[in-house]
Amino acid sequence: MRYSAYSIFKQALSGNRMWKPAWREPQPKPHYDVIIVGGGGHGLATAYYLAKEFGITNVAVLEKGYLGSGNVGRNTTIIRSNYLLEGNNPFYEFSLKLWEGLERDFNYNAMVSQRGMLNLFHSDGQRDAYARKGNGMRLHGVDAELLDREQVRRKAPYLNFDHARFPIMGALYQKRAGTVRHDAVAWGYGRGADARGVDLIQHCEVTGIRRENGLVVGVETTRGFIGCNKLALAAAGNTSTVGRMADLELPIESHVLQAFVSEGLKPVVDHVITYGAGHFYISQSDKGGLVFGAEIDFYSSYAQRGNLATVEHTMEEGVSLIPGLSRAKVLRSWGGVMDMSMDGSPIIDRTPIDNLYLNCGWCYGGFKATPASGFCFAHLIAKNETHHVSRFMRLDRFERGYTIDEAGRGPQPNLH
Amino acid sequence: MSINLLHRHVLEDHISGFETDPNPNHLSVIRRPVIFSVLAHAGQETAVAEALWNAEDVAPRFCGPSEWLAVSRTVGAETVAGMLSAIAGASVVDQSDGRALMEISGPSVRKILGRCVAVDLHPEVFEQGHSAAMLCCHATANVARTGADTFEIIVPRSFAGSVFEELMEMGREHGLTRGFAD
Amino acid sequence: MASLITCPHCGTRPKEEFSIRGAAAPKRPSPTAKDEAWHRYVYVRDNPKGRILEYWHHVAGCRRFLVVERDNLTHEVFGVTDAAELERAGADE
Amino acid sequence: MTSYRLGSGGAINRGQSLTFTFDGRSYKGFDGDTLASALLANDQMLMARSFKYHRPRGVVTAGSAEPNALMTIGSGARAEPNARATTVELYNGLAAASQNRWPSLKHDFGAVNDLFSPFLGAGFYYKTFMWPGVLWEKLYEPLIRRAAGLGKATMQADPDRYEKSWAHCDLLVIGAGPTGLMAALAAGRAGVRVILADEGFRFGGSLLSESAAVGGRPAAEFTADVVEELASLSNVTLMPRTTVFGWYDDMVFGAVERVQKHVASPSPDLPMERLWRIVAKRAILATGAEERPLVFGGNDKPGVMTAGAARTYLNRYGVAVGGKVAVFTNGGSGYRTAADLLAKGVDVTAIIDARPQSADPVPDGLRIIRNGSVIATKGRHRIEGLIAERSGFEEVIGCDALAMSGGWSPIVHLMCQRGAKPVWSDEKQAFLAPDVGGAFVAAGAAAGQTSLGECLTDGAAKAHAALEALGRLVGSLETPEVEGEYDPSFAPLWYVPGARDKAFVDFQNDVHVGDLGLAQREGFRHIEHTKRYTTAGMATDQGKLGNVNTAGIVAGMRGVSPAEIGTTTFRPFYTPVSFGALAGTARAEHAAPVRTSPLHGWARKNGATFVESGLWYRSAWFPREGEKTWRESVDREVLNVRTHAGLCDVSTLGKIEIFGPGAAEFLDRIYSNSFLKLPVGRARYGLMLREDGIVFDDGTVSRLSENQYVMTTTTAFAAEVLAHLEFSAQTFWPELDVRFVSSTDQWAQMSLAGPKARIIMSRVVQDDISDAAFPYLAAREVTLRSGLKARLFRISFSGELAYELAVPAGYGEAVADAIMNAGREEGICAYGVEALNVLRVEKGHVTHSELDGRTTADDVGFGRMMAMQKPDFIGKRLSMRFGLTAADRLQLVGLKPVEADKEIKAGAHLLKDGAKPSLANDQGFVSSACFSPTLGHFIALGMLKSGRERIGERVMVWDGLRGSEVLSEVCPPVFVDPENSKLHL
Repeated sequence: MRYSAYSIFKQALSGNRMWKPAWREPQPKPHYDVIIVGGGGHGLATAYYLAKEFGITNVAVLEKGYLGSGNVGRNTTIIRSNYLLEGNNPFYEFSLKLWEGLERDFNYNAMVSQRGMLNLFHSDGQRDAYARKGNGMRLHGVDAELLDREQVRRKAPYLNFDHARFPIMGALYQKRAGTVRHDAVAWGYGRGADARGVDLIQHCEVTGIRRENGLVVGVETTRGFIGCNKLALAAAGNTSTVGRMADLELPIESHVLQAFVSEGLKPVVDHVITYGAGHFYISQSDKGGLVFGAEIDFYSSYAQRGNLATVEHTMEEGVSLIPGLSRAKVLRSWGGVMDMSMDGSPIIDRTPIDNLYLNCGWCYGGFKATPASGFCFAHLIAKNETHHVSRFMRLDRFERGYTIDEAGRGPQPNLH
Repeated sequence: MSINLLHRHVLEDHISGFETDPNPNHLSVIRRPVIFSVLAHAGQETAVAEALWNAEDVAPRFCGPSEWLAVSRTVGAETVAGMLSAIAGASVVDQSDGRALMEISGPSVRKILGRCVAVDLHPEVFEQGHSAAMLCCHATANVARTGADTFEIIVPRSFAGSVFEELMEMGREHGLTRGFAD
Repeated sequence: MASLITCPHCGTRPKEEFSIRGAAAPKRPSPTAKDEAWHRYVYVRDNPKGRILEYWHHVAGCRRFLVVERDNLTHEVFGVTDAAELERAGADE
Repeated sequence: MTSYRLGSGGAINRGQSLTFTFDGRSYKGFDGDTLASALLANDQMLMARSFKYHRPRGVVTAGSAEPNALMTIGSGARAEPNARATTVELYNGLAAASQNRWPSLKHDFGAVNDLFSPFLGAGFYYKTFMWPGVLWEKLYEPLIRRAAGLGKATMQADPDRYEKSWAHCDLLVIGAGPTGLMAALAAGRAGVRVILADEGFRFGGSLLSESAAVGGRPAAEFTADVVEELASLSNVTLMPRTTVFGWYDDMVFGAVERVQKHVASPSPDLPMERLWRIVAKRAILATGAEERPLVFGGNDKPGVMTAGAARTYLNRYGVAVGGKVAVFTNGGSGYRTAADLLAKGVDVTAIIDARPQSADPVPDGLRIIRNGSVIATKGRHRIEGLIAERSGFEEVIGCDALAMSGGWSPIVHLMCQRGAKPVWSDEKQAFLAPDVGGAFVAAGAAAGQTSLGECLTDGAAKAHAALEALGRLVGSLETPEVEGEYDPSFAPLWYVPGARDKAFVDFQNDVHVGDLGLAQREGFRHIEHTKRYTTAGMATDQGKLGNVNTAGIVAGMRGVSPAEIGTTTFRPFYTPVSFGALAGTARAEHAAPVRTSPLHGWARKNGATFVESGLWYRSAWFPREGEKTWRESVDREVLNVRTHAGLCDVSTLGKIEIFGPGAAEFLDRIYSNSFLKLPVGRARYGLMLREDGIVFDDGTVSRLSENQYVMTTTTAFAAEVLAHLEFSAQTFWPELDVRFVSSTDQWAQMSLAGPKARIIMSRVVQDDISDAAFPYLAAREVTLRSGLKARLFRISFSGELAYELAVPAGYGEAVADAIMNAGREEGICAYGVEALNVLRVEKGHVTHSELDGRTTADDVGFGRMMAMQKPDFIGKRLSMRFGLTAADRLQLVGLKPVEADKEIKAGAHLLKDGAKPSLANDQGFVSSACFSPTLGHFIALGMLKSGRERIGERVMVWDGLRGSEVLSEVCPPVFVDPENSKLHL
């Protein structure tokens, strides 16, 4: 069923009673060409592109909860491509380009809003680091501007310019960065994949990976054994758990990142803003809630909830950056499980098992990567060859000494 | 060239000229305390601790399993240094200039400190004579209970201004006053 | 756990006093161990869901590294031990 | 304007009249009123507009679950948006304003949305606004954003103070209603440390609205007695106006105390709000139960509210919610409210009871319509009547308020914040608190108890259980008798069929039954999908009123039990908490502690401009009269150091004292270069790696005696290096006898650099510091001419003859003054970190601009320093990986512009001369750049692919970001004195 202004008009006249389900609720078939483990953003995007770009439609997405129940429905909705390193920059730019055409591509309004992002800097050293990043972006044709303090003030006059412990000196600005309505991304990809024949199977947890002669032949699930030719893992925070079923040794540690939303407020924050003297970042949703977060809680966790100290720290940074927030109220906090990798960058690669494919290590940056991750992963699965923009995201880069350490913090996952 | 060097307290600018008569809740800053780090070497922890606790004119403050601060307000640094270096198995570092020592006392002291430290200071939990390293006003401090309503707070010199200001801020409700004490 | 840790030296303390280093299960290999062992030590994490060992550094307290045994799903803490003591005990075995 | 205030009664102080305004109009209320009760008393039923359809709304509740009556309180920097009028304590001068309406609350243009509602059903926006693409950002999104939000954030700095505090107790009782009071009393009498917290400004909870007698006296009297006794117990802390908003791990509860929100002129010595972190051994949840609205057509009209709310306004505030009140109920609550209204002389037009029969006592003359339902309401800004339906017959009943009761839901929010889900009970027709272990238990209505007597008993019983677990049980508490109890039972009724208008589930977000149906039809069947698709439960009340109804209705649509549908996830905060309270004092200039150097005063005296450096403020440069730009000052300082001498504060460098027979071996394993043979009295530069072979930090180590060293670190990495040493000593090599402690704060450390440095230093130091007696890299204790002991190091960052002198911090200023005096004739100047940076770039010394966490020792030219013959050092093994030793890595080089007047900036990238700007042609970047006054042109350090092989090559320094291209020559990184002759003067 195609969505349009006309369809809304027509349906309204019949009391909105004729809308069709966004997706089927199929029983699992005994065998698929490809099984994707994980019905989050990346898994659904992978299925969508497998079907749409590579013509592989005999695909099942297995999700242990409901579709989009992981981080795609639990993030701060930011999209951007302001990365420093060659291993990341072209990949995220590819992703941003896909975002730009996504809604008409999958006929679902995910409210891609390119409202611009300000990465504030507060010292000469930070300015130099941002200049290096911005120049790297420009070399790849990505939009980047270096704003001085007054230019930042014109864009966001409510920031703390006059009484800051760490004064704002300027910002790296990416105009094409912005936000997307997160749930809609999962739903749009899911609906698009379903329409192309992909089986989206909810409440189906993978409990084992069956191998014969060194190859995967299928998965054991809470809904029985399902066979496949190729198995693709997109299990995010649960990557290690699923990977262990195939004896994978992974450079992943699961951590919890909290995020927050305020009560609905009339629009005040028109951009995505990151605080350079801390980890705070904020934007305002189209419903009016301020959506924000800061750093992870630092300990390994599979619990989707965080601790109060981190909550307080986030608010301290928020009020330090935007003094006018003080009297606004925070409505809700939540926590997502992050698959933190050992260099802060993701993995899209084959594994030691020939027909087992791996997509993980998104840390807390997975949402913006969703389209490119799905596209590149589908490319890898379909053609058995790496898409060029994800060519650095190899599993063996750690052993070989080619880590993609965007933050320069070394092999301690909670520092990335 | 003979030079007579003036010693300057880190809180000089924060306090001088602002002193008033002390209220019941009062923060006093000790001008020249003697403070040494005492480190016990492997296997000497118990012996060093014992020697410290038996030492005269010195109050030991617990930092960690093999580390203490030896504090004295009565004798000079050289006397303390001499005494401490006599302890077998210990290494000592003079930190008298590296730490600021404050004493906060009064009927509301626990309410005020509740806003500064996370540790339960109830007298049955944090007894008189007890000391520990803890976060106090966003800085690492050593806090000791030196009386029923009296606590000693030792903070690194560079943080002293911030901690002092925060303590005073947290004491506003209870009329906390401040001043130097020699 | 996420709120309070009972330090064997200092007593019960808030999370803010600690800096979390990471998994305590990987052990530094001998200088002559194979490359693979070094790679695994530095980069591979078992990352189980459930009971784990983790290094917590009591930076605002005794400055000791503590090994916290805890459940990373329920956040229940089973024990907190001084890392050096654990290391020495392990060496004695 | 009719007054709805009754002549007597209520827990208000009629002797104290208060004046307040709403939308600019002045009203009067009493001390003890909430804003909502005062507005109701003044016939102001219309209080707000809903979010999506802008429908007129009044209050639905009398408490913190209120979805409708949100207002902005105060103005200017003190304006607080989205305050619930039902919980705002009235004070003199309070100014409230309605929200989300234009031009006025009565005439709101946005209400046109209601007409278009068939097109604006759940999720409509996902299906449209896609064509043409360009219009989304230009037209559609701005339109949507204009409709966003309710209140307006002030966006001015908050003039008030905030505080945080910790509290510790044996038992925390959350909620001071009948259950909580009894629990606190039982525990208080036993002598344990009790905290009793309640979100309201007066303790008593439902007892304050109670018409039944307790313990033989009016409920209010009983309450006052209990509160008085509790207040007299020193082991009990009473915390009114305190909302426990979150339950965190290890029995830590987050709570916010509204210290001065109710005060007309706040005291500057008190915070506006105070955040509490309460550490409790045990806790009792005594938060009561929420009355459920009935879901019927037109159930959102102003004047339609829960029966309990109507009763609270009546009994607690002495306000009749209408002159003619109708009641629609599925249980005893409606009867109780009707009886209380009648007793106070308020006309009750009818009780429409959804049940075919009940045993509830019927007040004389009251009309009961059994088996009836309400299918529509009349009126616009206030209900004027309703259409009741029974067995197919309809009847219009006039009323100006409608009290509804759909049963009760225990308030279990806090207990479900840590993963446990509430449990459906068929018997209670409600979701009950899960079992979360014995330390935290629900009691009273929160535990599904329904009568007042049961709540009183349960409160005491749960406290006894807690006391027993604490080992502090003494005696038992007698529970008082309740006279005039009502039957609190109810029959399930999730949705009233036959609705003529929208039947709302989520009032604020305008989610009605039709939306829930649409979500089911479209496949958004999981309750989380339903929520996210329809936005039910996502408003500021987080579904406190609506979520259970949503579950019940969806269950009905699907023909399953609500148990199967379950609830969405409960998460903090129970009610919204201000950013200000959570941030506390850490804001503005106090966002982080300030660390001050012992030479701060000296620098200030010498006119320094300061710059933040981590938590420190460091002196950046020392402008002199006539100098117009920072560059002029810095150039002068650099040249002065190169030609005469300068004094710089380096106290912020980390300093670590290291002791023990194992120290030498320890340092040898920590650093990549060799340390075993460092002689006593000497310093050595050292490079620390991370275990992955990347450079971690650099610094110096000086051996002061056989088993005593002092290490310096960079300012930025001081804390991390100390932690790294501790980690290594404690977990890798506990067998080494080495001890260390930071002495950063003990020393004022200053660098005296320049050709005149020795002459000047010798005027201050007694010891012989001739080159022979104190050569380059000498390090030892010296005595100043004043007799003060100090440490002297002959180390240099600038490349000049230089000393670092460390003196006890308290003497820092005096010694620095003395050095300046001693050097006056030699032309000494003070110099700051900017000049220091220029000096080090000229000398090719690296900092964390080059050591950015991705560089190896070899990358920056220290490959040969690595003592690979050592059996072990941190980072040795992984530094040998292929990728870390590849020939095409970025290597440290110097860069100078071919045209001498061109400027190079850090952050520019390096391209081969003539190559097109592209990522493929990227050859590296400029890590540090500055104007070199010594050389008279800009110089830079850069990281260039295979850079060391490319000395003499020309590269393009490409700075597209700032629009410059500077052709530059690759040169060795040392620009000044490459043969180090000045170091050994």
